[in-house]
Amino acid sequence: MMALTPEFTPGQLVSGDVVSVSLMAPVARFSLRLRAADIPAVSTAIGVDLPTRIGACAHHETVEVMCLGPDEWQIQTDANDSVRLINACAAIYAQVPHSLTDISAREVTISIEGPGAVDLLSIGCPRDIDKIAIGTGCRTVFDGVSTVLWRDGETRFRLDIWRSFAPHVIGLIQTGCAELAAQ
Amino acid sequence: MTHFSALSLLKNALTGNKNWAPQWPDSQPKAEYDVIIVGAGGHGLGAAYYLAKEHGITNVAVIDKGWLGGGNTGRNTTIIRSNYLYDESARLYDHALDLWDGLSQDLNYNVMYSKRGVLMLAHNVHDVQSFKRHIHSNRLNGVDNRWLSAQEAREFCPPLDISPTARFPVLGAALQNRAGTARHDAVAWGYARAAAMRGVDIIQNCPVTAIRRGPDGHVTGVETARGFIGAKKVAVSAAGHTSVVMDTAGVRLPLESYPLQALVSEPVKPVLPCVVMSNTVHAYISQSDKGELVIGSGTDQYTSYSQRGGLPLIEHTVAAICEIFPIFNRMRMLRKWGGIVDVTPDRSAILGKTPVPGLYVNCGWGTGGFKATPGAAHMLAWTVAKDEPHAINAPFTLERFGTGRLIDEAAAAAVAH
Amino acid sequence: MLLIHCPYCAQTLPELEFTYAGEAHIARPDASSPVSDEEWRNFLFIRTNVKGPHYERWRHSHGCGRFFNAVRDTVSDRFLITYKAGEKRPELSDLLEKSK
Amino acid sequence: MNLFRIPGQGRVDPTTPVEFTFDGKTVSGYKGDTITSALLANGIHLMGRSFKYHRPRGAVCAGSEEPNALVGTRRGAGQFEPNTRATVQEIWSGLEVTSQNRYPSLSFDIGAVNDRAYMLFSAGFYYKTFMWPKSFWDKVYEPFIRSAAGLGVSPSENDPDKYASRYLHTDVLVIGAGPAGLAAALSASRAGLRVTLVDENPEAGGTLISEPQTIIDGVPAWQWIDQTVAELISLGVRVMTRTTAIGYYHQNMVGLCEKLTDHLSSPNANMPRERLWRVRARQVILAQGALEKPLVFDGNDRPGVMLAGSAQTYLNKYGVRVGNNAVVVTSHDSAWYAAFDLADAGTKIQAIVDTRAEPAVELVAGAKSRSIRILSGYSATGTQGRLRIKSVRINPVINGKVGAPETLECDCLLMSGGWTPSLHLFSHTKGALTWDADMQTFLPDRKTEDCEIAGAGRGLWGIAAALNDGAAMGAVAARTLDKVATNTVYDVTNDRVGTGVSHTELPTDLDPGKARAFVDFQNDVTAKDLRLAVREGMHSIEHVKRYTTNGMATDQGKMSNMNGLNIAADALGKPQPKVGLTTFRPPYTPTSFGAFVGYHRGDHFDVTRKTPIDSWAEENGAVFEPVSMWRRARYFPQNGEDMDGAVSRECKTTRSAVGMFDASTLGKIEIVGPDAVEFMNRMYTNPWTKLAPGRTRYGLLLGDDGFIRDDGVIGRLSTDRFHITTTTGRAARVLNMMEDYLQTEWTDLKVWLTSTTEHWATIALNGPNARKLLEPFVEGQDISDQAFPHMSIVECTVAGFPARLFRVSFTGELGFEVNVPACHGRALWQTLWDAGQQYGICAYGTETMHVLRAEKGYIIVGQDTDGTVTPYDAGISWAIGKTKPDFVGKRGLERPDLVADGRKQLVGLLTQDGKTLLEEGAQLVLDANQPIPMKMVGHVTSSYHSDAVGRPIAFALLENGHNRVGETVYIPMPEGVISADVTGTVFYDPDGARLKL
Repeated sequence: MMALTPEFTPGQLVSGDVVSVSLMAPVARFSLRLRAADIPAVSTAIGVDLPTRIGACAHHETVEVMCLGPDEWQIQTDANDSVRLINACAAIYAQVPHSLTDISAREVTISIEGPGAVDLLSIGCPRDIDKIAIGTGCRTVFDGVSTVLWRDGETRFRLDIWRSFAPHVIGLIQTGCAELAAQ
Repeated sequence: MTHFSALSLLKNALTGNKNWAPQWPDSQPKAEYDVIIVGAGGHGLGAAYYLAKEHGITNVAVIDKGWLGGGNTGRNTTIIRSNYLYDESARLYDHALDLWDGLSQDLNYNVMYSKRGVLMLAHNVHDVQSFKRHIHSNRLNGVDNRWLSAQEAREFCPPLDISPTARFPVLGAALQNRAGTARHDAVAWGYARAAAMRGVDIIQNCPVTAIRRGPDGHVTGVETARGFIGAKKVAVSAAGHTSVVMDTAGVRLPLESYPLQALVSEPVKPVLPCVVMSNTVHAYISQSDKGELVIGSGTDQYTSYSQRGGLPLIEHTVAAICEIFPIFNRMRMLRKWGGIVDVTPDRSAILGKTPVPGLYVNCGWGTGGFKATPGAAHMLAWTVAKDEPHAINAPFTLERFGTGRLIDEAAAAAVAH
Repeated sequence: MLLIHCPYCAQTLPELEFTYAGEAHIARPDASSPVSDEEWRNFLFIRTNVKGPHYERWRHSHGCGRFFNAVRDTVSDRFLITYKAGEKRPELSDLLEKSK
Repeated sequence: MNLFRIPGQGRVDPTTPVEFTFDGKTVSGYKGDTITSALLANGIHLMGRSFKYHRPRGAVCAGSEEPNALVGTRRGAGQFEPNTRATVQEIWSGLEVTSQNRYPSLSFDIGAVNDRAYMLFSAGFYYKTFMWPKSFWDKVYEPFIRSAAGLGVSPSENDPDKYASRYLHTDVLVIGAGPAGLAAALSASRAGLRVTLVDENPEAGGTLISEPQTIIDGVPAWQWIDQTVAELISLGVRVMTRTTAIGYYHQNMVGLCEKLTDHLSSPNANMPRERLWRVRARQVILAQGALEKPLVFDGNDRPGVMLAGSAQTYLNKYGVRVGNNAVVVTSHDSAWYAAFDLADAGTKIQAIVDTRAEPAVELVAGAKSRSIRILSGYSATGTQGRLRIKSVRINPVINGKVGAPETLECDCLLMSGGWTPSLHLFSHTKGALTWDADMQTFLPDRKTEDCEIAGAGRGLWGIAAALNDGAAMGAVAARTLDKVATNTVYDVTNDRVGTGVSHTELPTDLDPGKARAFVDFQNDVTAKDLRLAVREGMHSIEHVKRYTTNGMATDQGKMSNMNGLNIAADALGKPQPKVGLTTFRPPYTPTSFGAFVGYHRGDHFDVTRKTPIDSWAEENGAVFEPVSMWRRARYFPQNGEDMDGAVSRECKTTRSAVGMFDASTLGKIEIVGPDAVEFMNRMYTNPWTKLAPGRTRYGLLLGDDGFIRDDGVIGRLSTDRFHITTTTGRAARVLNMMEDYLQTEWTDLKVWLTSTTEHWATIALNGPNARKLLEPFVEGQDISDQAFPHMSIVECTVAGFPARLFRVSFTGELGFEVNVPACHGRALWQTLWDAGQQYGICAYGTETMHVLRAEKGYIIVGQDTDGTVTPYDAGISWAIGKTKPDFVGKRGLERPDLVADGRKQLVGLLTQDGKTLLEEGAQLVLDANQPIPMKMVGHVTSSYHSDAVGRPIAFALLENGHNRVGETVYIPMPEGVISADVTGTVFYDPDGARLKL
């Protein structure tokens, strides 16, 4: 167990049998924007079929994609894979105009695991967590802060938080963990 | 009607309070009036009173869809102040303040105008700059308003938390001593009684469904649930519902109606000596003469006439209050309610003539309507009687939204009412 | 707190994810050709402020980020319909028929 | 020693005695007792004083609707709360309880003099007096009125407890765990739905707990409760006790307040005291039962006078007899059963006084079998006893005539005026009510939300009716949610269904004008107050309520509204529905502020955004200031400097050597796409087409009203890619505004916007040494003035980090802004800081930034402009692309008043004595000798001492300012008038030579 550092040093923040929270290592992260008609072309280029249902995710090797909006995807991948991604998109830009923007450093990500995970999220997230299928996610709000929530399992989640909001959100999460432990 | 006094109170007490007369009769509509005022709130009833008292126009009816004083007059947090930035606003609200002082005697009805002072908290450098701008402008306009250091603010209001480590530290405050509160219902009742004494008809539970105009376009009267009522002049003073009524006369307004919530705590012994406002954290609080903490909230984000309002806003408002007054954290909320406020693009009222001859409008007071009551009523009466605005309300035209000559208190200072 | 159906996400979600964006179907006059002061005033400021079904805009700001349109009864605060930006203005009569 | 406790009866735990203090005296009770039940067990009825007349009062009921028995409760430092309902607060060892609104003591209270002068304090008396002499109002009357305010005293210390909140989504929310609620939850959960069942009491059961004789499907009531709750839990139902549904909001959102620790003697420190639940339910079932009505007669408020049903609850739930010697006065059957239970428990029932001429045969039989005297067709007309009832005065009423009085000795009086459905939450939904003439009460009618009302809440009396209706409503909810549900029918024996009649004041032979027949106990509103209000023209129930304060006490009219309505209707000669009921407002019962505050206290009241370099600033002694949600380093004081000292040093160092500034809070937006330049042309006032990749330009953003919204330097990275910067406070609003135009007005444009504010950390280097410092770290770009002139942008590497490098200056010095991914921000800062030492580097904050930019005449949007300033006013009309067909704000700028003369325009000001520093916000006049109100012509927007200029400098918005340069304006301050010369806005290096080093 460790305190959250200003540098967001990865590691476990809360451990317990009810719920554990860890700050995850950084990944390469991009915002991809394009028109519906161009989805196939870009999918081919980056080697992942872009999901079209908002909240749906797709994976291929190190690449992970979530559809955030009708023309918006969040792509994350291994840091050494990002060059390939950038070049692949650059190569087709002339024919298939789109926007690929590096946002790797914009968010930090925490993982939330354990039987108490859903209760923990319910202290700040107004969505019905039960309605978020495993393997999908959504951009939603946590205590007024925009976040991207990934559901990796029944009781496993990831939460992407804009860097400057992270201390607030994570602080609240830690308060919630203490509360859950006390019950 | 009995003149109110300690003596009459005593006399009636000895006779078992059996001989009190109605404070106003439930009037039935006549066929025609010189002036019909739509909306029996403080503004409308007050306008009727001043029409009768100062302009000798007594063939007047005030018509309301519900019970008099049942709109924002009876739903607000009763804050009264006049320390506005722009000359136009300062004059209008300060005129109201002059009338507040002495209103009880004028109406022979104790409206309990309490000059307990309104403290407006500055939480950051921008607030300080903005409040200083207000204070200097007010000083040169002859409007009472002065700067207090955080320490002085705390001395004036002991429960205030001024710890510099607070998320929103108090850097200082603007204080208007003359400002304060009044008993909102009594304002409506006092004006109603005083107007009725001068022959004004007060017609309740009678919704106005349309404004009628003659071939020359001039107003001829209003359609109501009880049929057509003729009038030479019609003044609409229906707050949140004004758009709907004016639309029937073909006048479209730059107005949106938002839900505004307010709440009170359980009553406690006196603890908060003044009114405290913080626009930065959106909290407005005073303690009523009954002991309840009266707390004003912000408006919900969407337009609505539902008078419901959401829980998140209440949560934020109470959090803001407890941020400034941590000792209130274990107090309990007794009651929360919703009103409908009519808001203009520049957060200033529209008070004057309309493109329709014989039709006058008083609206757009947003969250500032109560404090303006005597002033707005006085100016509306003048404008209706003379068919031209008084110098004080002349700037508050409908035209300004076309020319761009706005009176933008909000934009100028980010100061809510 | 309202429940709002986002026509893009095809889900009904809490108001906290959304931002109200004012009356709908007020097109911005093309200022490259002459526009009268009154037209511009109407575009900037004049609103129906209707008591009843109100055509209005929302943004799913903490979700898909899209602006969309809605018809909401301002007396009950109930939504009659939400629809994507650019879709044609649904007839009120049809909506009231459906909501029955 | 619990004299009035019946061993073996009730649900308290006799093996666990609990001691607490009441006004300092130790009182003993058992685990499971409330303050009231424990006091009553010790024979104590006097628990409080009323609001206006300070009359002695005891508990009138046993639930959260209690108006009288309000006390202060204290756990420890900061853990005190006033006005706690003694009837619901459970006791625990060490609880400190104090009575309220009395001085010096509860049994002797000076305030009680008001009670003698009660005729003066009639409804609305204060509106009629305290007006003369006028001057007395402020100094004498008002302070006097205010000092009389309130019941308990406010807490005076900060609250150390924690509060929490959660969102909860459920298929069916059942509110109230009495027979109807339990049955409803059972049907719904058996149908396979997610069900939540809440009740404000510590345990489920509701009425069943007070009706232990009931047999349900062959099982005794208490046992049935236990097995039902067990089944619900096994079915996955979330059963929440000590949880009050406080408000019913839009689309089936219900707020709950769960009390977690107020009943514990030593709660876990991490356990919140209360938790607010925001529940979203697909279906809501309101099973809140009914509330008993008092009877209205002279002296119906003395300690010892209590609702019959509540006395029955004290007996069966707590094993407490509320007295030895009781008289029952009732208009409803239910009180008879209470009398029977008490009689069977050993209380002497002097008489059952029923207002009805012919009570039901089986009741009469029941009374006879217990040899209880029956007085039917009687009225109660008075009571005696100062601190506790001693006797009651009753009279026969024969066809309207009140006969000769008789006095009955007693130590308690049990009354019942019948029952009123609890419709509070239903009325939060604005659901319509309908008047039931037979039952003389309002019942739920048209619904506005997806809810059902079950049991007594819709006027169904008796256990069987409640159970079966609950089961049916649970099934209805289930079917609405497409589940198959069966209608359970319960077999109930020993059910005690009753009927009754409703009254206004009971008839009396005394002068009704003198009767003290209370309707609202806490606010001391009597029947004659209500009639007086009507007499004075208060014809709407809302007027009556507000004029008399009936129903405005902390029970929110639960005790008083129906009696008040009946009396007002009678006075008006109108039927009740024509008079109407006042709306019930949330919360259902008074709810702690803390529960609403939840986590949002202290650091968590609001987000504090920090930059990647914030930690360095903190370690290096920065003084911070809040700017919108961010905290920014304002200045970096060294060895005891004050702000002026630090700012002066930071300014000097930056102008003479080099300064570094954390500009990471600037908003940043990436604009990408083939139509990026067209979008820029439409959005900003400036022309962008000719801006070459690799170059930057100052961008000005207006609203369509023509007023300035935002500005910032914008770089073109490639033909199709722009890097926009915005002001700190407006980043989100600007992006929202751009998305709005893009998504709804210019859908044809192929361009996309991405916020990169938090991706980049931005370090500004300014000063003659800036290049020397930076050069060695830059790879992939020659940053000489020739290769990388002012207003350039390039993507390169700085100190090994991928970077976007701007050549730009907000200080007038040679300047660079290095953007690197936020995760490298602090590392780069440290690198530059270390390397900068040899060049005499300093870190500077926002205050120095303000001074430096002001010396150069650069404006700050939001300080030198407010929402009413145009580019012309601000003197930056050069930023407008005059030839563009359209851009946001173009038409707005042409509106008559925006092109009129006499607008306020931005100018510089120099005080004529060269020493005086103007105050920001100070007002300008042309004639300092004019009387007040003065004609003001503008105000000071920015003002600083400038070492570079050698005197104070200022900006002002001045009427016709641009034409007044060279003239003198005056600033009348309280200390005296200051005169200043109107100048241009550039005070330093006007030809910008220093930028071009």
